[in-house]
Amino acid sequence: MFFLDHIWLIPLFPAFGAAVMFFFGRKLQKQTVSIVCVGMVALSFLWACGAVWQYQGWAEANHHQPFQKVMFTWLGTDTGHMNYTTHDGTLAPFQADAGFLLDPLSAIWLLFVTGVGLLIHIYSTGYMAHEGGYYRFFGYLNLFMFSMLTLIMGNNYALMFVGWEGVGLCSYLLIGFYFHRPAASAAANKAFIVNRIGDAGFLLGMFTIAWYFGSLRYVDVNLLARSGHFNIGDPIITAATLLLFVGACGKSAQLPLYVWLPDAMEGPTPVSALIHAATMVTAGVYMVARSNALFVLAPTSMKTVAIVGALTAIFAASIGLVQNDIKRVLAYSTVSQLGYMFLALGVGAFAAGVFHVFTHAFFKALLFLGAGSVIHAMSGEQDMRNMGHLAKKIPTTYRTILIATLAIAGIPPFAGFFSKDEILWQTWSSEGGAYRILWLVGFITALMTAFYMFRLVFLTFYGKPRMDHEVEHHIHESPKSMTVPLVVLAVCAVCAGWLGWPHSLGGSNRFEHYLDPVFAREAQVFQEEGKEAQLVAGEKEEKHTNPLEYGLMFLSVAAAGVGFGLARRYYAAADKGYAEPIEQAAPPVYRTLQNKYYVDEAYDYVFTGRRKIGDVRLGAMGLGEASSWVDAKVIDGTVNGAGRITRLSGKISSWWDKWIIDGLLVNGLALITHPLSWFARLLQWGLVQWYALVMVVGLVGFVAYYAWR
Amino acid sequence: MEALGQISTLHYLVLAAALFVLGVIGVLTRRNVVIILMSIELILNAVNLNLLAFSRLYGLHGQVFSIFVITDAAAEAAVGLGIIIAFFRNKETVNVDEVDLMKW
Amino acid sequence: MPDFLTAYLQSNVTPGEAGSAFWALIYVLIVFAGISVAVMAMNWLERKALAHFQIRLGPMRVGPHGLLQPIADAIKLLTKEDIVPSAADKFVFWLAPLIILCASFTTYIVVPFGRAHAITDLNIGILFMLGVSSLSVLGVVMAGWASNSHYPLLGALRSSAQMVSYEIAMGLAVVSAVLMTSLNPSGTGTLSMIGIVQAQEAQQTWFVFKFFPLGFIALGVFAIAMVAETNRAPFDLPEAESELTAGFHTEYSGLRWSLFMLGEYAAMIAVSSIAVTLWLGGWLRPFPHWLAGQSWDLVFSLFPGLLFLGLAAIAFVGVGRMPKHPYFKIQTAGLAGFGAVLGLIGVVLFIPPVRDRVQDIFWFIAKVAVFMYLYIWYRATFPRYRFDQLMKVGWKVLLPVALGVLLLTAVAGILF
Amino acid sequence: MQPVATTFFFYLLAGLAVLGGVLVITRRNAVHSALALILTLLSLAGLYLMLYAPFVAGVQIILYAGGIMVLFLFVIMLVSIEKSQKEEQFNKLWLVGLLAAIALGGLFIGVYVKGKALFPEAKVVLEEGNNTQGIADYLYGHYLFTFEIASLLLLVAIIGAVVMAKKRI
Repeated sequence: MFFLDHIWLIPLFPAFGAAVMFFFGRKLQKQTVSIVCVGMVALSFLWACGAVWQYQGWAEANHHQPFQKVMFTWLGTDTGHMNYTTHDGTLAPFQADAGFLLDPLSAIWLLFVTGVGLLIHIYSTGYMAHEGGYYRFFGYLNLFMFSMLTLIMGNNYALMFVGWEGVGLCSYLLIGFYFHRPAASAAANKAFIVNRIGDAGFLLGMFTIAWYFGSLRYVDVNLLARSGHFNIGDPIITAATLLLFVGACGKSAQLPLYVWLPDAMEGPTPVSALIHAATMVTAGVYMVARSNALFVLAPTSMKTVAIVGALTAIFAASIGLVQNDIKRVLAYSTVSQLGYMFLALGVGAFAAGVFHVFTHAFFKALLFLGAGSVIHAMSGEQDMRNMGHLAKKIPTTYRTILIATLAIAGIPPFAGFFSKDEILWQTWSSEGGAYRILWLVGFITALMTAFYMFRLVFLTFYGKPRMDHEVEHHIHESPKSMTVPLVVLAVCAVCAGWLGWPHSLGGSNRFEHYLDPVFAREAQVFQEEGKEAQLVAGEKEEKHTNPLEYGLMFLSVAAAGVGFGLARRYYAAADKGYAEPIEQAAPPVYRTLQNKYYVDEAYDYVFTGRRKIGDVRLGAMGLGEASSWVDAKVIDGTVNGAGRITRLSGKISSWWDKWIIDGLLVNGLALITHPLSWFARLLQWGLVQWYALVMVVGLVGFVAYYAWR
Repeated sequence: MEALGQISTLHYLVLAAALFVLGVIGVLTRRNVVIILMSIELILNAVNLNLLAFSRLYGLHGQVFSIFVITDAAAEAAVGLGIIIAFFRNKETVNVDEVDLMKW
Repeated sequence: MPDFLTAYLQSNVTPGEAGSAFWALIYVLIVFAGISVAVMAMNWLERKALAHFQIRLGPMRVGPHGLLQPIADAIKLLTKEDIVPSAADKFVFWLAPLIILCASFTTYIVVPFGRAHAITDLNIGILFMLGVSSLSVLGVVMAGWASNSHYPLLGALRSSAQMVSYEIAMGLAVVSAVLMTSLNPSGTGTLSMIGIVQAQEAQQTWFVFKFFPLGFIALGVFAIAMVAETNRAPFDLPEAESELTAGFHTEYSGLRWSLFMLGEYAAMIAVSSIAVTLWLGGWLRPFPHWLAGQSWDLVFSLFPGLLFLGLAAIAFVGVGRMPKHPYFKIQTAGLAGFGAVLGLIGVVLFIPPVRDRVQDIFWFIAKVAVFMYLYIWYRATFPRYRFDQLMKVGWKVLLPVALGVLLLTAVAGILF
Repeated sequence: MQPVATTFFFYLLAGLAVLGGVLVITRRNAVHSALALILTLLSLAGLYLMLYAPFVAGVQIILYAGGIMVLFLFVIMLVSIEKSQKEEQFNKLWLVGLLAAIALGGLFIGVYVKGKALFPEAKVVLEEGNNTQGIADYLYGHYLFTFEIASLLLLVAIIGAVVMAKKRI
C-alpha cells in the first residue's frame, strides 16, 4: 500500500520540478533541466502505475469504493466559524480538503496523463533542443503536469477548480511561449479570456452544488444524488449541471466557446499535443463524467450536452475539410472529436465517452507529434500546400501518422474504430427518434473525419513536392528522442482500442467493466425506479446484440472508406496549384468554411467592440460606451450643476464671513486691543534676559524694603 | 599682612557678594548662552562660598548643602548644555536674544 | 639645627603632620627629582623592553647599552626650536602642557611611599588624587583646541570623552576599596592614603585578596580604567599615529612636547601608585603576618641593598663583556663607574638606620614597577581598540562590573 | 592641620577668584571664559580648604573643574565660536543690567554692614580629620530624603540631557 498511501506525491513531483526551474532554472544546463523535469514526470508515471496497481487490490477488499487520502483541511475549519446555510436551512461547514481520490475514472486519467505526458516530455527534449527559454518551457510543462494531476486527483470540486485554473494558466503561458510574436500573445489572451467565461460557469455551478448539497466532496455529493431524495429533472440540479457544462464548454472547446483552441496552435507543437489535444481539453469531459450522478438527474442537461456535442462535432469537422495549415486541421479535428465525447456523455454512454477520451489521447497526441516532426523536417513550414512527397524522406514519421490516421478514421482494428463505433451505436440505440438524428450527424462527421485526415496524409506525404528547393534540401528525419515517443504512441494507437473490444465482436469490453463502479450504479437506479430513462448502458448492450449493430459497424467503416477514396481521388497526385474539390463545386460554401463560418468576426461585432460604424462602437462595448456617455453628460452634468450652485452660495457666505464677521467683529476688536495691551506686554516680552532683569530689580526692591523698613 | 587684619566671615561674604554680582551681570548682559550658563555657575559658587562661610559659624549643615548645590549645578549644566546643543542645531546661533519664537 | 633635622628623622610622621615646611620642601624636591629620573629611566626601559619584545636591540649607541640615551634625548628636546602655530591661541597653547604637568605632579603630594614618606597626609587623599588627576583632561582639551588644527581637536575630543567615561568606572572601583577600609570595629572608613594602607595592615590582608574575588575584580577594573585614563596602549586612541598623527599634541614640539611626555609618564606612575596603595598594600612588605618576626623583618629589609648589589654585579658582568677595542675604553670605564656607584648605594642601604627607613619606599616602588612593566607589556602586545569598542567597554562592561563589585562588597561587608 | 598665612592666602585666592569672575563675563572667546571660570573654581576650592571644608573642596575640584567644565569646553567646541566672536557681545539692555546688578551688590554690602552684629563671633570647632565622616553622617542620616531627591534630580537630568542633545530619539 506504499504507493497508495503516498499518492499525494504524484502531483508534487512535477511541482518540485517546476519550483526548481522557477528558482534555479536560469542557471542550469539544458541537460540538467531535461533530467530534472523528465525525471520528475517519469517518477510520477511510475508512482501512478504503482498506485493504480495497488488500488486494484484495495478495491477488491473494499467493495470498489473510491480510495481517499485526505492530507489536511485546506479551506474552512472544523470549528464551525465558516458555516453557511444550505438551501434547506441547515448549516454546513464550508470545508475543502487537500485530499486525493482514486477510483477507476481518475485512475484512467492518471495513467494516460502521466504516460502521454512522459512521452511528450521526452519528445520535447528533442523538439525544443534549439529553442531559447528551454528551462522556462519545461518549468511550465511541469507546472502543467502538477495542475492537471491536481485536477484529476482532487476529491472535491474546489480542489478540482484549483487544478482547472492551474491548467488554464499553464495553457496561457505555453500558448504565449513565443511571446515576442504578436499572434502568439493574442492567442494566449484569447484562450485565457474565453476560458474565463467557462470558469465563471464552473464557479457558479460549484456554488450551487455547495448550496444544494452542503458539501463539495464528490463522495458526499454522489451519495446524496444517488440516495433518491431528488427527483429526476430537479430544476436546481439542472441549473447546476448546465452551469458546470458551461465550464466544460470553455475548457473542452465546445460550441460556442471553441474559438480559442484553433488559435492555441500558436504554441509549440508538443504543447499542442499535450495540452490542447490529449489532456487538458479533456478536463471538461472528466468533469461531466465525474458529475455523472448529477447529470443523470437532469435530463435536460443531458440533452443539451448531447446536442452541443453533436453540433460541435460536425461544425468543426466541416471547417477542418478545407484548412490548409496542418496543425489547424488537427485542431479542428480535436474540437470535432471532443464533440463526439460530449455526444457520448449526453446520451448517457459515459463509459463510451471516457473510452474515446482514452483512445483519442494516444492517436491525437501521435498526430500532433507527427505533425511536429513534419514541421521540424520542413524547417517550420506548416502550410500543407507547400508540402508533398515526404513519405520516403521521413519514413518513421509517415508510418506513425498513417497509423494514427487509420485510427481516427475508424478503420478496424485500430483504436479509434472501437471507441467511435461504440459512441455511434450507443447514440443509435438510445431511446427516441431524435437521437437517431444525432447518430446521423455523428455518422456524417465520421465521413468528414476520414476525408480530411486522408487529405492531410495525401497532401503531406504523396503527390509532387511543392516546397522550395532550399527547404527540400534540408528535409531530414527527426532525432531519436522524437521518433521513439512516436513509435510508442503508434503502438498504443493500435492497441489501446482492444481494451474495449465489444461483445458483439466476441470481446469482453473490459474497459467499460472497469468503469462500472463509477457509472453502473446510475443504470441500476434508473432501472429500479422504472422511470423513463435515456439509457441503461451496461445492461442494454448485452440485450441489443442484434444484426443492426453489425450493420451500423459496417456503415461506419464504409464511411471511412468513402472518405479515403474521395481524398485519394482529389489529392493523391496534387501538384502546385492543385484544385480544391469543394471550391470548384460550390465556391460560397468553400469561402464560408475557409473563414470558419465567420464566427470570430461575429464575436468581434457582438462582444469585443473592435468594430465600429462611424464613431459608434458596436456590440456590448458599444452599449457600454453609450451608457458611459449618458453618465458623463447627463448625470454628471446635473451633479456638476448642483455643485456650481453650492459653490456660488459658498462664495457669498465666505465673503460675509471674511469681511463682516472676521474683519469687523473679530479683527477689529483685536486691532483695538493691540495698542491697549502694550503695558501688559512688557511683562512677557519673549526675551529671557529681560525677565532676569525684572527679577533682579524686584529682588533689589524687596531686599531694600525689608532691610530698611 | 597684619594690617589687613584677621579674616572674618564678613570677608568671605563680601567676596561671595562680589562673585554673585559678577554672575548677575554676566546673566543680564551677555548674549552668548554658554557664557550665561557659566555666569550661572559663578552665581552658584558664590552661594556655595556663602554656605561654607556660614558653616564655619553654625556647623556642618552648610557643607552638606553645598554638596547639594554642586549636584544641582551638575544637573543644570548637563540639561542646559543639552538645550544649547539642540538650540544651536536648529538655529545655527548661540545668541540668547535670537530665541524669539515665543515673542509676538 | 642638626637637632632640628634629626628630630624629624627619628619621628615617624609625614612632614605635613609634623608641620615642618622645611622638610616638606625637601620632600617635594626629592619627589620631583625622583619622578623625573624615574620618567627618564622608564623612557629608556620602555624602548629597550619594546625592542626586545620585537627581537631587536633598541638604543645601543649612547652610552653602554644606550644607558645615556634619555639624557641625549632630553638635550635634544631642550635645544629644539620652539614652534607655535601662527593660528594657534598662544596663551592657551602655552598653558596646556603646564596644566598637564602640574596636575600630574600635584598628585604626588599625597602618595605614601612609606609610613613617613609622604609629603602630607590629606584627609581626602584619594579624592584629591582622583580630582587632581582629572584636571589633566582640561590640559588635553586645551592643547587640542588651542592648536587650531583638525587632528589635535579630534584627538582632544576623543581623549576627553575617553577620560571622562573611564573616570566613572575608576571612581566606583576606588569606592569599593574605600568601603573595605570601614570594616573595622568602629565602622568608619577613611579616604586618606596612609589610612587606607594602615587599614590593610590592620585587617591583615591586602585588599586585592579581600572578599576574593571581589577585590581582585575591583583591581582589574581599576587597572583597565587607569590604562585608558593615561591614554596608553591599547587605549591610545587620542594619540593614534595611524589615525591622528599624534593626537592632541601634534602641533607641539621641543620642550613643550617633552612636558607632555613628562606629564604622561608621571600620571602613569601616579595612577599605578593609587592601585598599589588601594589594593596591593602600599609600602607593606610581602607576608608581614605569615613570615612575621624579627629575623624575617631583617631578611626583608636586606632586599633593597641586595637589589642594588645585584644591579652592580650585572654592570660589572657587562664590563667584562665589553669589546676590548680601544674605541670602547671610555664606555667600559663609564659602565664600571656606574656599577661602582650602584654597589656603593647598595652598601649604604645596608646601614641599619638607613635600611629601616628606606625599605618602605623600596617595596612601594617595586610594586609600582610591576605596573610600569605591565604598561610596556600592554603596549607591545595589544592592538588598539576602535573608538566605539572603547566606549562600549567603558560604559557597558567596566561600569556595570564596578557597580556590581561595589554592591557585593557592601553586602559582603555586612555579612562578614 | 592649621591653615598657615591665612590673610595672605585669602587675599590671593579672593583676588584670583574675582579676576576670574571678571574675565568670565568680559571675554569674547568662550574658551577663555571657561578657563577663567576654572581659575575661579580652583581659587574657591582653596578658600574652601581654608574654611575647614576639605571634602567640599575635593568635590569642587573633581566635579566642577574635572567634570562640568570639561563638559562646557566640549560644548563650546561643538558650537562653532568663530561666528559668535565677531558679533556684538552684550545685549541692548547691558547698561540697565549693569546698573541693576551693581545696585544689588551695593545692597548686599549694605545689608552685611547693617546686620554684622547678628553673626555669632564664636566659631564652631570643625574637626578637619572627621570632616568627610561628618558630612556622610548628615547626608545619609539627617538629609537622607534630600539626598534621594538629589539622585532623582540627577536621573531626570541624565534623561533630559540625552533627549535634548540627541538628533533623533
